Amino acid sequence: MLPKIIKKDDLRAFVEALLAENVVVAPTKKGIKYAFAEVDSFDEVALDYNITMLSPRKYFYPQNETVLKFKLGEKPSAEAVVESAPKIIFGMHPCDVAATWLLDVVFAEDPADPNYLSKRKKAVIIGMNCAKPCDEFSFCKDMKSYNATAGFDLMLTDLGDKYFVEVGTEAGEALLVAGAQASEASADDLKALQEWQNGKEKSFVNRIPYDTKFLPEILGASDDSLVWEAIARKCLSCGSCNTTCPTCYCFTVRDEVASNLVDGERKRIWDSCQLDEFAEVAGGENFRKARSARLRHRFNRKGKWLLERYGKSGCVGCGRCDRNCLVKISSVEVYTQLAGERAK
Amino acid sequence: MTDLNVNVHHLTRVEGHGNIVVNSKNGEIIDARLEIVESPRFFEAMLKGRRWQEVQLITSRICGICAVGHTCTSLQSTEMALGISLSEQAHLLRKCIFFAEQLQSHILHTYFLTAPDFVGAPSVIPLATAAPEVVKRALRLKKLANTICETIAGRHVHPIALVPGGFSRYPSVKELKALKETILSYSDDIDETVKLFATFKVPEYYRETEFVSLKNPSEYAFYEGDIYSSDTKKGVKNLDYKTLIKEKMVDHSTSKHCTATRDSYIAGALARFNNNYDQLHPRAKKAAEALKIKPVSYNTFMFSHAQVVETVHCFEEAVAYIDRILEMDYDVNEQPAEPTRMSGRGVGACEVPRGLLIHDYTYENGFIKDANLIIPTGMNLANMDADIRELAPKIIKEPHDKIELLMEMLIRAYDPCISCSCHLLKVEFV
Amino acid sequence: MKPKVAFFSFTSCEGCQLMFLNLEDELLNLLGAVEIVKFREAMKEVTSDEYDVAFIEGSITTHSDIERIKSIREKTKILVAFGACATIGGINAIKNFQPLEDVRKYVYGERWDFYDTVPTMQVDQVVKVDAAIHGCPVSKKEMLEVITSLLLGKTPNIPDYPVCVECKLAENVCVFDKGMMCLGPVTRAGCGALCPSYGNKCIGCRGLITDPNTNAQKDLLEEKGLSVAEVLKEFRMFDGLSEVSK
Amino acid sequence: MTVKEKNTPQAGSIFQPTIGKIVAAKMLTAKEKYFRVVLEGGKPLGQKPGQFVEISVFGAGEAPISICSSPTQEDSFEMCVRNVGSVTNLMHQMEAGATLGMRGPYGNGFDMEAMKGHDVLFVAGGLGLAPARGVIKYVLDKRRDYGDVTILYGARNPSELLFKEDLSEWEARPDCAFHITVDRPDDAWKGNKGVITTLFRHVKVDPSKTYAVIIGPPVMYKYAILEALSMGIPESRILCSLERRMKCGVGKCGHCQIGNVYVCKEGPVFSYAQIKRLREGI
Ligand SMILES: Cc1cc2nc3c(=O)[nH]c(=O)nc-3n(C[C@H](O)[C@H](O)[C@H](O)COP(=O)(O)OP(=O)(O)OC[C@H]3O[C@@H](n4cnc5c(N)ncnc54)[C@H](O)[C@@H]3O)c2cc1C
Ligand code: SF4
Ligand code: SF4
Ligand code: SF4
Repeated sequence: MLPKIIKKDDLRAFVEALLAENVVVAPTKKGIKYAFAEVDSFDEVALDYNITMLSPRKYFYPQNETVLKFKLGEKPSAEAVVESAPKIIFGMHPCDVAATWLLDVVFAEDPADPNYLSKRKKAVIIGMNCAKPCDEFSFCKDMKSYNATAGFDLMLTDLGDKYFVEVGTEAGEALLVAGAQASEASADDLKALQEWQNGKEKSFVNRIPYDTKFLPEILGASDDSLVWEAIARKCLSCGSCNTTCPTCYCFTVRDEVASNLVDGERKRIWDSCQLDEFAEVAGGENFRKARSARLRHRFNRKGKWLLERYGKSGCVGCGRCDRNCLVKISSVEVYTQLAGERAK
Repeated sequence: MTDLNVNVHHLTRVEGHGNIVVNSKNGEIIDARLEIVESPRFFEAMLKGRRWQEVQLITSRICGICAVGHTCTSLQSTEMALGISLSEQAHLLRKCIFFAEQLQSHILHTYFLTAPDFVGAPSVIPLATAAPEVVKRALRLKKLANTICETIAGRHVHPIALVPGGFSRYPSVKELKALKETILSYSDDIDETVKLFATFKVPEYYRETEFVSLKNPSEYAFYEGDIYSSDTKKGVKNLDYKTLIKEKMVDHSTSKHCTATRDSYIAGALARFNNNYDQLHPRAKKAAEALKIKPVSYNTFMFSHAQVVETVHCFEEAVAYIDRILEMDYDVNEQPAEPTRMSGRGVGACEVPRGLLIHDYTYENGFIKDANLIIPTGMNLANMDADIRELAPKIIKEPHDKIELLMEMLIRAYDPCISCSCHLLKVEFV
Repeated sequence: MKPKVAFFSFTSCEGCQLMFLNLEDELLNLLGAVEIVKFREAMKEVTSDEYDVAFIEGSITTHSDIERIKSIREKTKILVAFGACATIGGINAIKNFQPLEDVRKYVYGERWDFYDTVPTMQVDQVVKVDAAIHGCPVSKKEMLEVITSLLLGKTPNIPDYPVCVECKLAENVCVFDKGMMCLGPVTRAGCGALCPSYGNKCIGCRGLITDPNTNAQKDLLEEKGLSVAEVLKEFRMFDGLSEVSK
Repeated sequence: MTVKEKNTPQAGSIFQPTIGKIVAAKMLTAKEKYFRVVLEGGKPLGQKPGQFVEISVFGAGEAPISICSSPTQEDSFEMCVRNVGSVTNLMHQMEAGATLGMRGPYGNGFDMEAMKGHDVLFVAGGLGLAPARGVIKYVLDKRRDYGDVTILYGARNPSELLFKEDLSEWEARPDCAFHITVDRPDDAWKGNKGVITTLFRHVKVDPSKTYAVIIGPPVMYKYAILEALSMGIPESRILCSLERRMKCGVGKCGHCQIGNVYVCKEGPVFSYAQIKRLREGI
């Protein structure tokens, strides 16, 4: 599908046209940070946001989702709940697009999970390319997710007085046709995009001192590394690294019963492998009681296992884990140290 | 004539622990008093050495029913001591949440704690089946009050967003608009409440006494004003509260008694009603008419009727204040104002549901050096004792259980919150 | 037969009992499912002196408290510690860090010995506790979870992970990012991270999780500028009885 | 312009349980209870030996429970449940006639085809007998398909022995060898005493054609596998069934992950050759 151009001044009209008939979520200012939220007007959209606290995964895989409704009593009954509603997600950065792509694969693996997929399939993703890294925590260049190649319906790049629009799907194209004063991109526009891209390559730097394609190998050889013990002493096991990660998908399940003692709901709620109970089984056996084992699990999952299993990296380098870690445990440092140890 | 020993041990349907004792011999009352047996809590000692940002977190825990009142009074004291001045929006929101707390507490007291006495039920629980629509209405109104508190400060019991200098989070304009609509939708329940209490027969009783409350020239005072006595017809400033209010220890109580101009005084809804009647919202004045309560009312049993009048007033004022906030230049991202000094003394004085509350702090380098708290129930204790002594001889010929009931009703009327009165302060023996 | 439920209040602000009455939407259902036999703050009648479940609010702070809680334990099948005062001592334990005689003298002056007091204890330091509802005040949701669980005969689902988990799920701005301190990383969740959601710090009112990294937390607070004494004071606001406050 | 609804995935939530009815329930020991369950319409469960189901007790949650009957028994399936927490406690309060929710069968189960023609050595410790029983019953029902069958079973003390009728039957059968031990015998106990590895000395196997099936508490694996290895049984024919925390049973919740495998999907049955590669396997 051919790329298009939207003039800067027309973006407002485009978003307002989307707003007129759709639920639109977009980055908004929340205190001193940003969060994706449903917006009512273009003015609420924080176009120049760097990164949101949570990724938009919360729209496909909510923090706390009812998956079953049941009734107690003589003859208990239960019916699964699969809810979804169409949505436009505006302004997603390439790293979050990449993360969503991984989740798509995970939840589609047999048996497919309609709770995720139905919401995902009803969403249109309008991406927003970024010209510079969010902040000092980003390592998306290392994880090769700073450019989105697929996984979006539209992807906007800010070329100064206009947006270059890559069209990823027909659904995306349909929106453009109906709502925007979009024109065909010219050869000049393509050149401008190329220049913009060259600039972007320069402003993003690698922070990990080796190609991350070696990461699985390095992690595979690091089971007994002292790094795990060292970071374990600092780790609060607060789970913030997981709960803010755009690719984490572990959940726990809880039943809740209403005060009439008849109606109830089964909820799935985001969980974290850094929490004490995560791997505990009956009889008190805990397969990852030690914080070091929990951390090793997390880093392996992000850097090795998900890639091996799903063919997509479990880490997109958005830096949310490092940014939210109160005790400054840093993925970049861990990956660097592990390789350094091996070099010795 | 038989000797009488009424001993209501652990008075029910009041907050906290108290006993009523009435003993007579040969038809003569030899002893009549209210004993406070609540465990002492030592709040003043706990406050010593605490940092200015966390003082209100501790004082809120003096009383769950008046948590908003304690928090705000505490903040007033801290803010005065450290020279922090509130923005207008913070000021208006503080006042607004005060209305919600009065509403919450008055609904609880009138419907759950005193109404059962008027209809001859032991508690609200049998009423849930006997008069479900009344109980449901009470629950609805209580929930309304909680909703207001939740929107403004996170919750009612130990509010969160109330911090020195303003709010740690302001409700959004959207939330405020929705809140106003919610409040307005309960208007009928307010009318029904007035109608219900107008049907209750209040015992005849008269004993002249003094009424102490805040008084403010521009409004029916809850959040701020001078400390006013109906005897002197004068108000004193917060910092001078000791020129009006004296405290003393008594043997039968773990809580101190207060006096002002005479031996005892009344604080609370009845005092506010008597002192500030003119400033009530017109709808509240109409309610007073329906409830047959007029200033100055010397009938202690009328407390709950004064509370119903205030309920109407607070309902109307809450809406009016939200309107005022919505009309002004409102900034949801406003940050709390900062202290301008780190040492000093401040006295907060507010009308919490049960009456005048005073927090008196001295700060040194941002930490509390000295703290003094005077709690409304403590203020009413002397008057309760006086009322017991006044009423006992008049009803001595009644059957034992009637005496017990009337005595309990008398004390319950004050809506005593004994747990919070039992902190006690440094005693100055005069 | 409906289970007989009783409420008792010890040294506390009675806010937790009020939270029970604040279950406006659920109260009538609950009153239909249980028989409340004793609730001094709300009712005069006492219909039974044996209970299936006794909710205990407040800390144990006097000699007579100790006797009373023991006698309640004898009369009830299940005893639930209800709120921070009961589960961890809460605010009431602040006084334990000053000599009790000083505390009494400061507050009561010459008449100090008139007032009985013992160092504040949480309920399970005196009698066996079967279930705990955490928080100052308790959260409605958790109160319902415990009550419905007791009625259904199952173990209530009480989180044993830090407040940060719920705080992140709520997508709050971390108060550390605003230059404040927070006890969320070591405090038991279940409140929905209410305080950070309203812009304030977690003050630790729900007690510590089972396996907190308190050393890391102390280091963190010190690094943010608190002195060792102030770090301790943070923990002593609610968790005065725990190891970390020593 | 409204977003066109794109195709919705086929309905069929992974969380939808079917309803089963308990037709028999009895206590086996003080902590373990036996259940026989019939599905709605009497449908067979269609499981493979070694698979498990997610049992729902609405209001309490779900728990993965091994199927302890053989698929050759088609009208119903059986479970043996230890009372350890919410779900299992409420299950213990259920009697015949009660209904519960069920999802599954899940997991890979044992590859009974591959095992055909081989000798089988069963090593079951404690509650591990529950999953093992389904396999043992299957092998004994298809006795001619398999070679020599040896069963080793260990429990902590005599009062914790499960399925006593089955034990006597296996003991009596001429076509299988059966050895039993308890760690802490009581006065009436006449058999072997000591941990399960002490039974290995009674056993002779031909390692070239033997499968070892090992199921027990986490501590048992290490030692039992060592014994099997020292007998010369190849790593790929030492099969274990692992227990992990599970919240979904279908490879989504992440709890049972070891390395890049999900125990609920690729397991719970693994050969030692596979486990060896997974650091946290045993
Ligand atoms: C594949 C598999 C097969 C199993 N087969 C059987 C069986 O045949 N019979 C039997 O009695 N038990 C079996 N279990 C163990 C059983 O699943 C747990 O005992 C049960 O889930 C505990 O649930 P609960 O609600 O009763 O306990 P909870 O109240 O949830 O917790 C009690 C204890 O169980 C642990 N636990 C909680 N959830 C799980 C879980 N999903 N998996 C494992 N441990 C958990 C907790 O850490 C805690 O220590 C099996 C487990 C697995 C993974
Ligand atoms: S965010 Fe940091 S402290 Fe928290 S669990 Fe992750 S690594 Fe540990
Ligand atoms: S835990 Fe908190 S809210 Fe509950 S009674 Fe104690 S001080 Fe009051
Ligand atoms: S605000 Fe407190 S509870 Fe929330 S994430 Fe930060 S440290 Fe954790």
